[in-house]
Amino acid sequence: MAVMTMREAINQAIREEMQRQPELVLLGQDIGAYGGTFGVYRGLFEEFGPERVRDGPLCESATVGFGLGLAISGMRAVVELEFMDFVTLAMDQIVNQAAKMHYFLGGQVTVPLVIRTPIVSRMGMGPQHSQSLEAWFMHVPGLKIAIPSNAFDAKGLMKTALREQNPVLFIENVKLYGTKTEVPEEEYFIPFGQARILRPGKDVTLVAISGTVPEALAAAEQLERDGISVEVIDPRSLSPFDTAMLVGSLQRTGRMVITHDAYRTCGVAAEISQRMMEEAFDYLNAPITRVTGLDVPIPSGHLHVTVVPDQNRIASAIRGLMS
Amino acid sequence: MAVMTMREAINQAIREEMQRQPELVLLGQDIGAYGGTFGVYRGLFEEFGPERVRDGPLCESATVGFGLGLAISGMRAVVELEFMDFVTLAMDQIVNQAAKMHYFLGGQVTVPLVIRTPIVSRMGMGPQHSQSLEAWFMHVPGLKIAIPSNAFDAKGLMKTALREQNPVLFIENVKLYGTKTEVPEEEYFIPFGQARILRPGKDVTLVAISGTVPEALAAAEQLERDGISVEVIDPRSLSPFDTAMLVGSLQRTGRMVITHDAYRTCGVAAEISQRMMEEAFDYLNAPITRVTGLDVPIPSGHLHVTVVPDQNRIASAIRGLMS
Amino acid sequence: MIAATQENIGMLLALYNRMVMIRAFEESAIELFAKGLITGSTHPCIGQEAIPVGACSALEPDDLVLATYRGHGAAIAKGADPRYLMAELLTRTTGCCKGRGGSMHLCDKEKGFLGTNAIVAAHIPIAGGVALSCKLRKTRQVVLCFFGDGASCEGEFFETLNMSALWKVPLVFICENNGYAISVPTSASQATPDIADRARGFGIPAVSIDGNDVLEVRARTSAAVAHARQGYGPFMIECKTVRWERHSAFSAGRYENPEEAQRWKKVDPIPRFAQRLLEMGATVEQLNTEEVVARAAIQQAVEFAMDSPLPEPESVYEGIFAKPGT
Amino acid sequence: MIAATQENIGMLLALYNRMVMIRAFEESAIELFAKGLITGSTHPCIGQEAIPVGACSALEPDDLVLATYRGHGAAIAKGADPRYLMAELLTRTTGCCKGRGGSMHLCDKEKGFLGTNAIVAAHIPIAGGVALSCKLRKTRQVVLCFFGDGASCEGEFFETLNMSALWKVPLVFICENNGYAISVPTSASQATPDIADRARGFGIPAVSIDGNDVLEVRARTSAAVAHARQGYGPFMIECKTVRWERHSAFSAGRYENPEEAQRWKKVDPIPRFAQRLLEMGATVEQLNTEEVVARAAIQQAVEFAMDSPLPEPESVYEGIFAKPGT
Ligand SMILES: Cc1ncc(C[n+]2csc(CCOP(=O)(O)OP(=O)(O)O)c2C)c(N)n1
Ligand SMILES: Cc1ncc(C[n+]2csc(CCOP(=O)(O)OP(=O)(O)O)c2C)c(N)n1
Ligand SMILES: [Mg+2]
Ligand SMILES: [Mg+2]
Repeated sequence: MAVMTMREAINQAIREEMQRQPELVLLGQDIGAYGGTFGVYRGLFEEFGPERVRDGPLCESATVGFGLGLAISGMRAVVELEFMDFVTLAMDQIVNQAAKMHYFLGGQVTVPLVIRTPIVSRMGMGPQHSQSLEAWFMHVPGLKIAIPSNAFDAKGLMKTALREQNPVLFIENVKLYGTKTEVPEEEYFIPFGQARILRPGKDVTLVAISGTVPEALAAAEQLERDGISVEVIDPRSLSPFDTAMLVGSLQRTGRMVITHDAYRTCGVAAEISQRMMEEAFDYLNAPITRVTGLDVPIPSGHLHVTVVPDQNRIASAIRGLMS
Repeated sequence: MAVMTMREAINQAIREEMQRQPELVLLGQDIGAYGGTFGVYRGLFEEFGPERVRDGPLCESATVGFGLGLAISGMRAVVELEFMDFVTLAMDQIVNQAAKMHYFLGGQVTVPLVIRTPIVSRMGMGPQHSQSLEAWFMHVPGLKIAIPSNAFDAKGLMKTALREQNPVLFIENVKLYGTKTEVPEEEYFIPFGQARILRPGKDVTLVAISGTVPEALAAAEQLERDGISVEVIDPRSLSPFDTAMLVGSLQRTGRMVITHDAYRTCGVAAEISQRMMEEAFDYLNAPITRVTGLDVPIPSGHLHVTVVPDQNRIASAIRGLMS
Repeated sequence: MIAATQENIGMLLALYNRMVMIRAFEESAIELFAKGLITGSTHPCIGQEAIPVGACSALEPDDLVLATYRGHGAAIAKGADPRYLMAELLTRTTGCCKGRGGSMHLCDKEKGFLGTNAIVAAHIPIAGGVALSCKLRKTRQVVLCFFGDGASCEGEFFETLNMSALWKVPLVFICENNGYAISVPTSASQATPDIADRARGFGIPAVSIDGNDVLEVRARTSAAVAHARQGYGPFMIECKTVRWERHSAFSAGRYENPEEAQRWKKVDPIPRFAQRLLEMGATVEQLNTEEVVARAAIQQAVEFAMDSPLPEPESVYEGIFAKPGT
Repeated sequence: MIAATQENIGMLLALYNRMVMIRAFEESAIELFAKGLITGSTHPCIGQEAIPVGACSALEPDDLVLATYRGHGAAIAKGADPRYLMAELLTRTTGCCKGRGGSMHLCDKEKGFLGTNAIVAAHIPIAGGVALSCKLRKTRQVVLCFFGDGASCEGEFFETLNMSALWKVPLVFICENNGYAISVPTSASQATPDIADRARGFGIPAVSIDGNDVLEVRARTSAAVAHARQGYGPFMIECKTVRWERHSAFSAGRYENPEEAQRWKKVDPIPRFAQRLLEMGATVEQLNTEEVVARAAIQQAVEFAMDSPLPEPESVYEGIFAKPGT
């Protein structure tokens, strides 16, 4: 087993598949010698050259459109959008085209397209460079969504994404790029739709997404010292979504807290909670609680730390539930 | 009191404010002599001329951008997007610019901008012309959202929107344009954030949004014959949202069903339900149920009727809850 | 100039056949819509038939085409079977897109027709990507992308002009400038008369031509396709034409300018081409035969569609995702 | 040509002062970022000072300006107080945007500086709308919109070219073509050398000029502003320049081309303008005085910012919506 960062793990998954699939092409801005805005592509340009690692002009919509065109005509593409906030510039191509094209063309084309984008929620880069917009896409049928929180999951999910015949949105939190886990030498795939228990526990289920996972684990540790046993689950993919594992955990613990960096209202936590209500109402010992990004434009500078959940906010929500 | 259609009511509200506010300008496509894709602007071009009723080229993003530019520099603008599906082409201007500009410019500008767009969920116009995407916007701080279901509300809410100093998304379902209610002769305003009980009841609270309202009312009537008393509430605006009225109703009935045309997953129903759980958990006699658009791309043709909720689907969900 | 040889006359009669077929297809679509058999909308290209027929006739069979909702003509011109197209308009299970797409989403991958799209201009970058794919796979295929004057104001069009010129992809832009978006005339959507100028700003060669002359469209497209196939990158052809009908069978149509319509009917591309054919030595009987054959094919297409089943409600969850290994 | 009169020298020295002030502001920003006092990012415009200073000097005080995240220079050139700008970079409560916007969102409405934006090209249609507002309100104001070569590939730029030409709004597009987006050189983002060509495709007059010559920028902008103010519609000026620094103080900067940088340092607009001033009769003392005064102002700005409080966590819910009646 090698120990590597999530950045390296994603890079490795893409490199392996670039070697295996000559039809795989990367599109984006600053993905050439620069290696991607956050360095995820380091070395790929050198290894695969400018035909396949295609640095291009600034035009998110056409970049996704070109990727889609490649995907429906015998190639496979990965498009990088530099910050998740910039999905706003390519929504039609993602939502009305990529997600629906297999459907509305009656299955005549498949769409092996991966759109990668980083969430930059924890760096103080301001209202237009800090958003977590995954709920928008979970709302849209026809997309698959991976949202890993560590190197091991990221590699296995990216490998799966790169063998998919359907469009995948692959969401990475920049804060996690530098975090390390063990990653097997041998090839492995993590299917979409399987959540993962990162830490077993029996008093409360804590569902954590993307950038909140380290905070959730820290909160769980904090609470263990107080005798509260927290089960931390990372859904890992949002579409398809592993409702069953969460229901199973909730049936054991009777309590659930859901945490994400995204805005609170109409965020993914509301959806998860509603599914629990639908499937495990009788097991609920307390209302499901969410600990989320605040419903405010995200300020530049240090103030952003007030906006996203930290371990203390999570821990105190759980304490609130237990009392 | 005059009786008029929702189309006429919106038209009247805009006409009154065009007469009152010389700085008010309309932007969009086909809004001139054509009167708007669905005829909401009939007569306005003739009355106010091409300077103020500005028919323009097909470019949703720049159209909203121009509207925003007008709004921050001493004018007020209403931008029409022809189908709600086309918000995908203007997401950055709506979400990253209009919603946040007052904030990120430290309050130096205000944004008296109304973006009007129709939902066309019930006409079989296919996957790219049938979507209800209001949840995306409810997720975004900085926007106000009105979503009326009848002529009376539509006029009062539009009047409010046209006096706002903040960006308003005004969502209209095409199916409702021809429906009639009484509308007072004298001027009136309906504030955002106030839901409305369309029909009082005591057994179950039925929250219905936009195009589902007529179906909800029909379901309530159906159920009354079976001795089930349904309280139908229309939130009328999504941001701000009248959580309190819904909580109050739920406390009386102990049961809630929420219905909308939008996709189920991560739709507005999940958010409403979660708020009820947070504020009225102890009053829930049964899990809150949602009756929504199915999680599928919306097919062209007659099959769309399978996708959106109808009175029978709503009624049977309620019967399910009562048993 | 095309010499009036016997083979050439045969080929030209085939173009005439296609133009009539498209006209008949659209007339049937309007009729079926009026009868309530088409739910949603439908956008006829009556009056514009010379463009898809002329342009597609300049292609090899494996070349690729993408078009708009007003693309019934392009689908037929590229060789798609009108039966499956008509069945799609009527959203029948036998439709080319299984009755899910409807009038605005037609596709025949086998014939190289990669689909029409209901979002104005959204297919343009997709066509760019398809062209890039051809280039990277060295298939020598060329991609034709049809779009309207309205579409030429959308940002994605320009983004694609830039990217396709930069990457020298084999893409031919065919602008069907029919003078109107829905109700907005080009005079209210652009400051300059020629959309071709926009392409030139990116270093893309471009011409503005009479789009109602099928042979002109064919000749110009041939040259553009040769340019693209030889690796010189994109080319744009702006075809000036007119839309006779309302924007869609659904639209109210109050924007119509009856005088203008009359003026343009005089340049109807079909009788105009018939006249030309007669001058080149074709006979009236030959033209009549093509007309009868083409109209019969559409009549059959309508019957085929009407006889086909509508999808069952339970099928609504089908076809969203491709199965693994497809 | 500007005559070397005493008033003119005085005016030109004021331009020199502004250029030095911008340089000093950006040097301080880089330093403060390195010290961890700026959270997020900051995008210096060192080497490009001639453009905002030359262009804004052609405006009336009530003319309006919009710019990008690399717009500290534009803010200063339009007259914004560097103290409130620097406080904004440090996200202090005294910042021009109350410390919410940070380095990428500066604004001084009083001075006609209507804000910088962190989404590339998004401010361009907004500037178009502001220009339309000026036209409709008949204020005779002109709007200047700064943007980069990278932005010139975004669809919104073209949509705005089209709409502004169509509606003849008083908008001057100032493209700061510094040869790079973040790491992507213009050779990898456009097929043609001149971005000005794109504007011409819409019927907008456009010139490409040396953006490191402050007097050239000033003269060309004056002409463009006169054109716009007289009601002839938009104008575009492409200013060729270079970015010395990394894209942002945050970026890794591995894309830097040291040779190119050295070559361009030779055309540093500040010493170049100093030389010109001396030729026109300014004295070394005069230049030194301006330099000292400008740098002192920035030193004060830094101190002011550092002495200002950071916003309290509780304030995070403030400022989202305008109150009624504002
Ligand atoms: C992005 C988008 N905006 C608006 C529409 C509504 N719409 C459908 S067709 C059309 C007119 C397009 O005009 P043009 O490109 O000239 O094509 P034509 O219909 O004339 O062939 C419009 C505005 C749409 N489908 N997509
Ligand atoms: C829509 C969008 N895409 C990408 C980015 C990331 N980004 C920030 S600055 C920049 C480069 C822009 O280049 P250019 O327009 O030439 O301006 P310059 O920075 O050179 O002044 C990029 C890609 C962004 N902020 N917004
Ligand atoms: Mg047209
Ligand atoms: Mg640049």
